[in-house]
Amino acid sequence: MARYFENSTDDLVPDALAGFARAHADVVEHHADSGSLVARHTAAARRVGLLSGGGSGHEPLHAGFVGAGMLDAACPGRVFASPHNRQIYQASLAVARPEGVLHIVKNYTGDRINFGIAAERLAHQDVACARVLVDDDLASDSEAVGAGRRGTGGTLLVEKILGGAADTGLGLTELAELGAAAVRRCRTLAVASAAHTAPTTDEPAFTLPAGELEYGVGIHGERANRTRPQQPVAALVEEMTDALLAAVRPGPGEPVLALVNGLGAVTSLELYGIFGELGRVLDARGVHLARHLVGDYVTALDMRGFSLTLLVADPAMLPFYDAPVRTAALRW
Amino acid sequence: MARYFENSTDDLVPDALAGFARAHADVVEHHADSGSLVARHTAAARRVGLLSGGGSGHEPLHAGFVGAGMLDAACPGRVFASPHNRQIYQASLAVARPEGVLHIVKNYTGDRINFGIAAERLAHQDVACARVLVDDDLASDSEAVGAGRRGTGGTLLVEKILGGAADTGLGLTELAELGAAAVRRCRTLAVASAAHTAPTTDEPAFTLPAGELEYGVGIHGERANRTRPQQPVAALVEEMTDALLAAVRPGPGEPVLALVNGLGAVTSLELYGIFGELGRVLDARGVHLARHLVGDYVTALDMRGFSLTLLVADPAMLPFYDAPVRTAALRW
Amino acid sequence: MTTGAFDGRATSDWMRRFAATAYATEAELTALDQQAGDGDFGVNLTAGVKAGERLLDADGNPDGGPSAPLGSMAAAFLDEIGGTSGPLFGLLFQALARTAESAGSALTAAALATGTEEGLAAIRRVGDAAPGDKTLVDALTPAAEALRAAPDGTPADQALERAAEAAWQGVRDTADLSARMGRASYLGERVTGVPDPGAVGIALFFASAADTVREVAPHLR
Amino acid sequence: MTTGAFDGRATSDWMRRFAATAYATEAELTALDQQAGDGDFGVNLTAGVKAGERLLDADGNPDGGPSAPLGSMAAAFLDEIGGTSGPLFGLLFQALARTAESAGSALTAAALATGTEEGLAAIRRVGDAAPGDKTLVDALTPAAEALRAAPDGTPADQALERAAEAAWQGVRDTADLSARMGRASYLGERVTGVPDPGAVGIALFFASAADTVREVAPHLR
Ligand SMILES: Nc1ncnc2c1ncn2[C@@H]1O[C@H](COP(=O)(O)OP(=O)(O)O)[C@@H](O)[C@H]1O
Ligand SMILES: Nc1ncnc2c1ncn2[C@@H]1O[C@H](COP(=O)(O)OP(=O)(O)O)[C@@H](O)[C@H]1O
Ligand SMILES: [Mg+2]
Ligand SMILES: [Mg+2]
Ligand SMILES: [Mg+2]
Ligand SMILES: [Mg+2]
Repeated sequence: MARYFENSTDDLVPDALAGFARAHADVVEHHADSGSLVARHTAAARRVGLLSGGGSGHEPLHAGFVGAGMLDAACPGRVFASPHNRQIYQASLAVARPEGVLHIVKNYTGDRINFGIAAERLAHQDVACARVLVDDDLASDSEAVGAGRRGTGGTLLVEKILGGAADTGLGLTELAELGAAAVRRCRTLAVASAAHTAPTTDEPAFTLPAGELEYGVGIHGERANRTRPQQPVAALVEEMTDALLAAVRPGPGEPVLALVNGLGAVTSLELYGIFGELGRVLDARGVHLARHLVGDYVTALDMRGFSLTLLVADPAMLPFYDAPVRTAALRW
Repeated sequence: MARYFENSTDDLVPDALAGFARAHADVVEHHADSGSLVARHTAAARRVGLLSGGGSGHEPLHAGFVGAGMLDAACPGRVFASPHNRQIYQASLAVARPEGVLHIVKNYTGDRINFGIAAERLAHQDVACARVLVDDDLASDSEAVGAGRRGTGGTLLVEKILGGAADTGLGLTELAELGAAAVRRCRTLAVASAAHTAPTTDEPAFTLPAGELEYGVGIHGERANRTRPQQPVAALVEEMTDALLAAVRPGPGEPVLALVNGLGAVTSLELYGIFGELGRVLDARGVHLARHLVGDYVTALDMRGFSLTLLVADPAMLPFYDAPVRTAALRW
Repeated sequence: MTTGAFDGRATSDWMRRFAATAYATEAELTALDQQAGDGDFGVNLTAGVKAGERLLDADGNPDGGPSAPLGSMAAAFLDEIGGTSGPLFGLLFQALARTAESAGSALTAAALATGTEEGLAAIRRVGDAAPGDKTLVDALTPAAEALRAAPDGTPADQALERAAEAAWQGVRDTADLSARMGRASYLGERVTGVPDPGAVGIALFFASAADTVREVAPHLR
Repeated sequence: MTTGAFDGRATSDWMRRFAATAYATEAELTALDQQAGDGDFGVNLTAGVKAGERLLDADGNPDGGPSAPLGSMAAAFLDEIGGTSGPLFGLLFQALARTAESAGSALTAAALATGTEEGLAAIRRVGDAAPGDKTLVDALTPAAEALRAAPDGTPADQALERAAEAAWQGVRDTADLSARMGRASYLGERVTGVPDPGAVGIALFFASAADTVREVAPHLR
């Protein structure tokens, strides 16, 4: 408690949850038993409940995306730690629909295990459950990483598309397939120029030599697999964008959704400058930038960095993305 | 260019403006001549154009609040420096309505002079112009400060109320009086646990000993008039709230609008925890918390701090605040 | 009650004996997880069995059949215990509880085989570990195979004794492996030579059943 | 043309002479602002007069009356120059241009008095400085008073000469003051003894007019 404004390190998340629930009482309800946030309004046409969750520290993900048109519930764990399987299990029971519940899970061992156990328990109760595993991080796309690509910024786009789709009454299998297809068409790359402040030590989680950049960070303040000199943002964004394009390979005229995402402490000035560069590169490559978001959506506490996400939408996805949404952090 | 993602220090603001204009082309138009952002849609009933502006580095203020139901134009200066009077003059001509234009000005010498000169030039062109001077900062409320209280977080609330009021067709004098009344009923107090990164040096603008807090900061990274030990957030928020209540003195049952505002690098977890504490204190004092906003709205680049604003609404103000708004950073 | 099968009382005793074993070996388990993980396996396991005992006490009807005590352990481990191993043990207990329920008033060797196989399947679905990844799967897989291999009519306690032996062999084999899953995987070759603590926990579980029959419930022989 | 009043050519020459004076004193002005401010007053002033000269050149009709050259200077200082003093000087020029426009083909002493008063009023509205705050207001206020005090029919050049003298006295007085407004205010007592650079700029402006008549436009006498 020096850099952090909190009552104690242990209180940081529960106090935030309580405050969030009060601030957005029109949109979400705080289920104290499971420590989850549940949407107050959801489309009657939904046949499947949508649930996500994960460690805290990534706000507004996921609690900020609970509400009409998006998630039915979010289960926040402690900072950077998976929620308990019981949280997930209880919240799933609360939001399951006739065709069950879909779990949107970022690919981390702890999350996979706890969501997996919750799914086993739901099966035990004859509640149908399927999973969309989000593993969009390009930097961890390597044979050396046994756990597979991490789940990062793309989660937001996947959640929005699934929310729009669920509102049209799609079934569990269809939604799971749609989510998997969206993930396959989506990659994210992140960089940082300064670490987040570790809540336990109140110190930067790592120190970067002046003028250096972490290239390929995750959202838990972990270092990237390489450090390299900072460069003008035009060149940096061009390189990142080209790497993402090589991975998602949009076909001619295919609509691309882009997310320019702040990891916490980067300024709005920088994010919009980055978006400008991204737009220029996509224009130059003849890529159709169909939709975009610029802001802090999937953060790593107060890390000073940003991520770029590209998702190549198929014809069905765009209307789902465009469908109305009313959550704490996203509304249109 | 080490901590900052930019092409050069000089490019930071213009690049951000261009990116912002592209990102929000449905809401704003970039007037390159004056370097200002002008709303694409505004109520036909408006008889007065609303314009604000000031140094950059406070995003989303003001550009993020340009659009239907709020500002007609925003003039951003360089980082922490007033816009040029010509910017303000030209943008004022662009958005002036039959009854002229209202300038919403944060109280800083540079801003006062440049807005004042623009007003003189408008008078020269027979364009009616009035000013609402926002000086809501409680920390600078002292005889020793010749320049008077600074304009800070309350600006957002004043702009929203004036936007709603302008849409009902209020005249220039009525709006100026309404704005002045809103300012009188509004105070803000800000604290920081770490400085912003100065764009010119790429170093923290100042260093705070571990465990220390700046009590009473502004939004330009200036230090507060006192440094003191950090404390549990419940006690800190209670003290700040009581100081604000003593200044704005809500009458029994009077509706209070609250803004819990991040200065840049503070996490969403902390802001919601702070909001929870604020709610508890107001409840305990029998104050009617009628509306609230929690988020980064009036920032100081990547300063690690927050501000609390209380505004005691009179019966007319609440509907103006509630009126629909559609801007980059605020929409309902 | 089928001869040689576990009734409710025996199952309950099995669970309590497992708890006692966990307390007795906590320090050793901790030491193993300190070498191969983050050192909390001993705490996680004892916290789980303690919560399980509380639920067993609260249940209070030892003659209610073998499913209830297993269900108490499942609820305790699934609901109360964090970390990786807690809920995974819970899945094993949950599968055994379910089989016990279909089995009726007594758990046969065949039902134990089915329950263990289903628990193993759930653990593998959830944790994605294969045999050879140096996890508790390396003890549970041979245990399930041993149970299945028992000839029709083998008394449950004998089947469990063989399962425990097979599990201990699995534990010994994990010492030669480097970890691919879980926290130990970050340490790579550095954990070779250390057996996996979660696997030890599994072996202790089956061994406690054998002890139960020998010392606590000789009437079942 | 009223005898003793400034026509377009004389006004244009006044502006060019002010520009020449600014160039000649830039280093001194810079030094003053370095002691009492941030050191950019010299640059700001010369940048303003340079932009003004460009507009005067572009206008190219020196016989168009006295308002146009003042308007050129107003546009240059208001539109091109940042900082505090640039636009404040622009306001003075804008007020003088407006009075010149109503005055018609020639600026009388009375019209100069009105224009200067209006410029001063605008500067005070905008900058909120009062006499004694150690700003250019301390030179402009006595200058305006001297212009107004000139008896009816005083030739413009004589009136301006007295204005310049009064302004210089104002400049000398600022040296005794500590600053309350502008950047110098942060330095408090530390700037006592240093005259205010903006005030010097105002005195130079009026002095250039007197020079104009004496050297450049003797036909106006
Ligand atoms: N993916 C997995 N599948 C099955 N068992 C696993 C897996 N990962 C770890 N384990 C088991 O969990 C044990 C460690 O448990 P514990 O210390 O409670 O968890 P944590 O690693 O969260 O601290 C390991 O010894 C191993 O047997
Ligand atoms: N509030 C004010 N009103 C009138 N004149 C002022 C005011 N503040 C400063 N000045 C004048 O501006 C001069 C400094 O001008 P300049 O160096 O261009 O501005 P800056 O302070 O922005 O660097 C001062 O010498 C003073 O005469
Ligand atoms: Mg462990
Ligand atoms: Mg652990
Ligand atoms: Mg200066
Ligand atoms: Mg300056």
